[in-house]
Amino acid sequence: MPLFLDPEQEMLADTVRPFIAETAPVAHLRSLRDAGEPAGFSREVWQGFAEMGFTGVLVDEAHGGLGLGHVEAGIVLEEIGRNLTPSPFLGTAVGAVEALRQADEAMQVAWLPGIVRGEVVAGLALDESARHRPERVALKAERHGNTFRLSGAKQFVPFGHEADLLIVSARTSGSEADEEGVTLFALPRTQAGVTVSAQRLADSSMAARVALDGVELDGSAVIGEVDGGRAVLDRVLSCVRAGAASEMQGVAEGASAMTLDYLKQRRQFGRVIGSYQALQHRAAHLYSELEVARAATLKAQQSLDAGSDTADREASVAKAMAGMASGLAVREAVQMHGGIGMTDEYDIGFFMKRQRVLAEMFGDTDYHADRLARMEGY
Amino acid sequence: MPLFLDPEQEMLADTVRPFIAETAPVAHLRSLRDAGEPAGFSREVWQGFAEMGFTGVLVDEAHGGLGLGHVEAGIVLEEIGRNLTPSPFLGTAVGAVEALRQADEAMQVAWLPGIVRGEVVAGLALDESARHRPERVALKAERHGNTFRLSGAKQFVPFGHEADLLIVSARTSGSEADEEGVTLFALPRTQAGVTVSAQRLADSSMAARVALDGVELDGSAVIGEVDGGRAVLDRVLSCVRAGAASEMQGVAEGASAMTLDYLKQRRQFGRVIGSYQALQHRAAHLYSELEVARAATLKAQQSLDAGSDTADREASVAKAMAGMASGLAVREAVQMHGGIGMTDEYDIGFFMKRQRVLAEMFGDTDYHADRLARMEGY
Amino acid sequence: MADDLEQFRRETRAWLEENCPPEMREPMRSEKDVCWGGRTWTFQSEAQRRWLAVMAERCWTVPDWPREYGGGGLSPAEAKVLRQEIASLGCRKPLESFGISMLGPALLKYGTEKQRLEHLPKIARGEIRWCQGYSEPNAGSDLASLATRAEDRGDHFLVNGQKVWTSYADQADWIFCLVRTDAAAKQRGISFLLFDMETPGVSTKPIRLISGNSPFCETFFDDVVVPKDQVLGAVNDGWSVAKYLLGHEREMISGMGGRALGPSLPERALRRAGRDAEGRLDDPVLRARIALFEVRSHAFAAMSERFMDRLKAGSVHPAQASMMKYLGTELNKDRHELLMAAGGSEALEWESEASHGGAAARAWLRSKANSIEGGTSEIQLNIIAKRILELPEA
Amino acid sequence: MADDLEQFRRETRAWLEENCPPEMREPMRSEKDVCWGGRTWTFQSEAQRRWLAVMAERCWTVPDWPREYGGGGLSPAEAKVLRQEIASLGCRKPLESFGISMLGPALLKYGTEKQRLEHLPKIARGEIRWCQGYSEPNAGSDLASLATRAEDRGDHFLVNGQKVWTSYADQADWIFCLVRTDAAAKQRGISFLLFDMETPGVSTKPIRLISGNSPFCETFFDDVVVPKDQVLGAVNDGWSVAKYLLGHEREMISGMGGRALGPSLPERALRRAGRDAEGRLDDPVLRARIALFEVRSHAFAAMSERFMDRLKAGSVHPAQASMMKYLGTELNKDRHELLMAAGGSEALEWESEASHGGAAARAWLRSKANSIEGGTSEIQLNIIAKRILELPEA
Repeated sequence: MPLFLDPEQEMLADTVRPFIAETAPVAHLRSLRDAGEPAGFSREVWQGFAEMGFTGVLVDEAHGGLGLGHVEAGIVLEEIGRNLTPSPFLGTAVGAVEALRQADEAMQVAWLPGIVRGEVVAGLALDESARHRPERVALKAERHGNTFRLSGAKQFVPFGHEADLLIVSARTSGSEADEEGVTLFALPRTQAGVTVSAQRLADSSMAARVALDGVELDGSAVIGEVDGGRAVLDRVLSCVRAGAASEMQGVAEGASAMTLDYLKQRRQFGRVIGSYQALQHRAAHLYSELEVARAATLKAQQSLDAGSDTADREASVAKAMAGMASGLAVREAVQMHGGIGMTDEYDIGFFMKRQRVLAEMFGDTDYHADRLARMEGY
Repeated sequence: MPLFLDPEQEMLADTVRPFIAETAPVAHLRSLRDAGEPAGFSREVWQGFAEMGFTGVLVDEAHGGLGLGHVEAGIVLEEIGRNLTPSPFLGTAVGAVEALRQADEAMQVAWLPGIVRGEVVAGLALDESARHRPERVALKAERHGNTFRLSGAKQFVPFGHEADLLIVSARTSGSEADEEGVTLFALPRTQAGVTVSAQRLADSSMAARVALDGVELDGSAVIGEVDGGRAVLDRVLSCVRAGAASEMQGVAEGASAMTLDYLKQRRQFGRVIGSYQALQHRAAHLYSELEVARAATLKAQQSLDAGSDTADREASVAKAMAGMASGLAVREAVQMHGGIGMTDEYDIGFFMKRQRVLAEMFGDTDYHADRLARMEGY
Repeated sequence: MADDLEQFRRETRAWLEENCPPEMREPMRSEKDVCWGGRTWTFQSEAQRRWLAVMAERCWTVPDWPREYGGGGLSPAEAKVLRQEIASLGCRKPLESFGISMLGPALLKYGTEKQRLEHLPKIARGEIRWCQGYSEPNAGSDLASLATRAEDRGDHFLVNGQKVWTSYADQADWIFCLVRTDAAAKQRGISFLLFDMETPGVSTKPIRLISGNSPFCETFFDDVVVPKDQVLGAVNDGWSVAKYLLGHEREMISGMGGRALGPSLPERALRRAGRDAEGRLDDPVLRARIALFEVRSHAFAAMSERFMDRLKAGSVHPAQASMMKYLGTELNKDRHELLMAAGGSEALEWESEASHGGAAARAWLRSKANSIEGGTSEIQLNIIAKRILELPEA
Repeated sequence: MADDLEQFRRETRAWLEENCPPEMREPMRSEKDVCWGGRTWTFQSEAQRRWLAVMAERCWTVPDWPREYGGGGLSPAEAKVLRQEIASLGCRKPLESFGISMLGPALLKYGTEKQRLEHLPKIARGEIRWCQGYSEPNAGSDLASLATRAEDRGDHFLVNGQKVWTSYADQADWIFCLVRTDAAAKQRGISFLLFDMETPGVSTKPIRLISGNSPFCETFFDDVVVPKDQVLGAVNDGWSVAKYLLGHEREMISGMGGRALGPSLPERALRRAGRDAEGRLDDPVLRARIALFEVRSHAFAAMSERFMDRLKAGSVHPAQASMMKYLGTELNKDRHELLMAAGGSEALEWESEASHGGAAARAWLRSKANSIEGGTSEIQLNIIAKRILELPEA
């Protein structure tokens, strides 16, 4: 498969791009933010996404979705990023759907059509500390017959307070750092014993802390096999990492485009500042970095779609590389905008804030560089 | 003490600078290199250094030296660096002298006057692997009464094949990684059982591998206390690290000066290339980095002279910072020179080679950054 | 001499130990702990009030200014000892002040005796808080295209125009301000005025930043009357005063790159990330990045010490202030990037109590202005290239 | 279609397994293992000779050139499969050649049928080794100020002048060369000539580099007679050919940034530094720097794949070759810096047997030329800024 979008994918991009730019541009984020909207995103926009089929991009046609792949999901995420659209897309349409695809038919029927129709929002409850360490699972699920009692806490669950469904990693045997003994559950947020408290983040999105106090679920809530959740978890993580890389790519491209425009307009000392060679070289370097990140992300997504066993490593490479490139993009954007870029009135700061949140989500560059090193045995 | 050279130190610099520039400029290195001189340095130049008092800069006046400090030694080293003078100064006049200053009077009388007169060259035999790990000492010194039998090997001993005296760290008790149980010896190179093989390095200097096969020394060869060599070793290392930072500073300043000249002369696309803003910003950034490195090195040397207990940490900071700054300096120098900088005929490549050797010597930036982290408890 | 200094050190330490309230020896937690003084200042605590009072009485808010203007009259060596002792006891700065760090040196160099006697003692005691009016909407880094004009009306100037990025203009008592007194000349037609912010015609409007805070204002002048004896330096020579003062501003801002207030970066990172089995920070790549940063940070602290020492000795190239500004601000930005990385998702919180109202994220965003305010990093690099390295114009 | 490709993959793999000698599947240890071909080539081994012979016979030294010119005539998809299978078996390149990577594409685009038929098959079989004469002593990155002149003498040109940085000119059989055919015009007065290095008046002098090796020459032309049918493209339009070809050169050089020959950087580092108690590379800061580098290196490998795929599909912006060149060469320099750091003092050895005659240090120094030859990094950034980002001239 050549490493560029095929004609159908290009067509999808041509549809997605104007739709999101019109429905949920940066001004949409600003108005939600100014209104202090407690959801942190718009259900109406989400419904619009559903009508376009986006929410079901990864859902197979049998369950009402488009039956497409991670490359296509990445196309949507890139536009979400470019427009800074506050959206539970990554957690729901990529993370939760990917988890549910590993579940039995009953569970798929229970949840997927709702996601496709835009009625269900999902949150990934995988982290237990402020730093991404999903391989450590302490939240306990004690089994009594066909019942599991879940107790423990998760944090940094994007839009978890609004989620209808939580995908929760829990320990059914062994201890915190063990490879085996992890089970994934599909947990309705309204279940008794679930407490969710939302936190506003720097980018004005919302993330939740989730506390489970003896929450009871039966076996039908188990995704995949009991004690065999690690493989599902790893797959879900690879998918959302690649997805977050796409969203960061969009954020970076959006910030860069604004900055290039600014460089071509703003005059100082009698010249357009974009004519200064020092800025030109930095802009050219940044462009190159972003192209590299784009290739790495597309590579990971193609591999995820092809079921290649290099996909896991490639997703870490993509997340790490996109983190570096997009971090550079927003820092250069703010610096090159000068004073005006520091004002809340101007949009460029929003890009910096969203990039930071996405860079942290599902592991930052440091985490993934270390992970890559461990994978490669050093 | 203000953090700049005092008038006497400035005067010393004013003396050292023209002397070394005339006696041993870069052309001197080139001629030694072209001749394939097996010593790797000139005894004549060394004698000239002695006549100027440089070799005894750290030796107290009672033993015929100038009785000055590490700031002054750094002044000499900076000019050695600027002129790429191949010289055993760092190992002899800083490392060995500092070790001998911790020894008893008899040993001082035995070696210091010879160093002052330029008759004795010394080598530091502290490393046992290709990577600087002086805290690991496996070379064994077995005690029998007042006799020690030394067996083992050292490497990366600058000019060790020409050294009259080797300062050797050896293990008198405990095992390789133990803090205690290290003893420092003053070992005449001609002692039976010592085998020295010299290697030419990239900068055309020479470093030796030293093999000791049952070398016998009596107690008078012990520097400081038996099993108590760690403190002496640490002090010696701090001193040569700060010294190497000074030498790197000189290398970097020499390379930068050549490059600035080139930027002001070389024309391309109808303009002097130094007028291109991208190069100007890089040159300005480099200048700033070198100023930081200079301050860090001077700080360490002042502290070494004052006996401050922060000197050890500061020496690591200086070595690490000077390594970064001078590495940037030589890379920028070669790149900005373009094709001509790649030719052997032009001098700039020599600066890159010498910087690399000095950067490695007594621990590179990675080593010292890690050391700093451990010192500060993380 | 050295003995005198030792005695001074002992006395200083004893005095500080006796007079600095314990609360004023705790690390500052945020910008809110800074004492700025001025007519309308509300002290955050009795300790803060007392600490300023005793230091002002001893004239140690400005230890090296001459005694006749409210300064401590200390020698450079004594002033350094005082700084060291303050640092070693961890005493907070009794007074943060643009009057001290910026205007004061310019008044000492360019002020008339009357101006010095009027303004310096009030600055030293923290009675008058100053702000700086340089930048304008269309003159960011490019001060020569300044448009705020001051018309000569005989005994006074009539000032009209607008400033931006005026730090804390809404809380300041007086402003020092660049205005155009000759429309024909570029840099030669600028003058340096001092006036009360309560003068009729002066108004301010805070600018909300990406950090959510508003440390800067837009400041408007509408027929503001300024008596002529409130020009600092010669009319049309404000540029010289401004340049001199910018050097001091850069110094101050560059200071942020040094060892910052409160717990060190490694300490903060350890709190968040914990330790691995070998006791190392439990994120090996982050640890390495922090270690490499700390090398720079320690080295920059030495650089700052050296710069200050040479400044006092008068042996520093004036453009080195640009270097300090460049290095210090870039370092501070890097530091906040690492702090955010160390803090993980909790550092992203914006309003929660646990995050002290998003202190980490807001400080991180605030740091991005460091390399813009007081002349961008790009401007500083231009200055170094041209004035120190003597590289030619394009 | 996909099935055909799968069959092609199986057949290709089987053929390679049968025909590629085992020695030619070992990683190259140094530049000495490269096969350049040409009239005077001495094969390093029988395996090297045989591997070139079988690949040339199958026309797979140039798998995607048309069959009539000695190429394999493969589709882009098939050519990619062949590359993948070669990579997966670790087969060495049978032939390294500027004829293949640079001149060939230009001949295909600009050559007359006669020129193509004369030169391309010999390039494909490795019979003629080409070198490139672009740079001159006073025209490094600035080709427009080219001075080597070719006077029109009716049926031939008379060439006089000097080139520098001619790769392996002393070992090449033919040269492709930029000369000035119109002194008045700048870029418009340049022509692209092909001629035999044995033509009277051609001489070469190797340039010793800082690595101690001499891969480049100065090349002198003294009344060299070149028949007029040896111009590639139109007279005075050599600039177009050169630009087209530079794109291909950049591609080739950028390839060096990818996964290099032989053991990976982490493997080499492990050999030198060993492991700590937790099995990690026993130098935590170096390990982190390597890990961050490996992220870039893997990502760049994807970038290279993408670039090649888009190039074959004709959908790449021409200036993207500059980006590849910039990224690939900078990455390769970084890689060698890390290799030197990992190697410690042993990597500094210059002549010893243990260091294979200073292989590490010499390769490190050699890598520094990557960002200079074929257009400096600065030139590439200029091109990206102007042609892709459309930033204005100063």
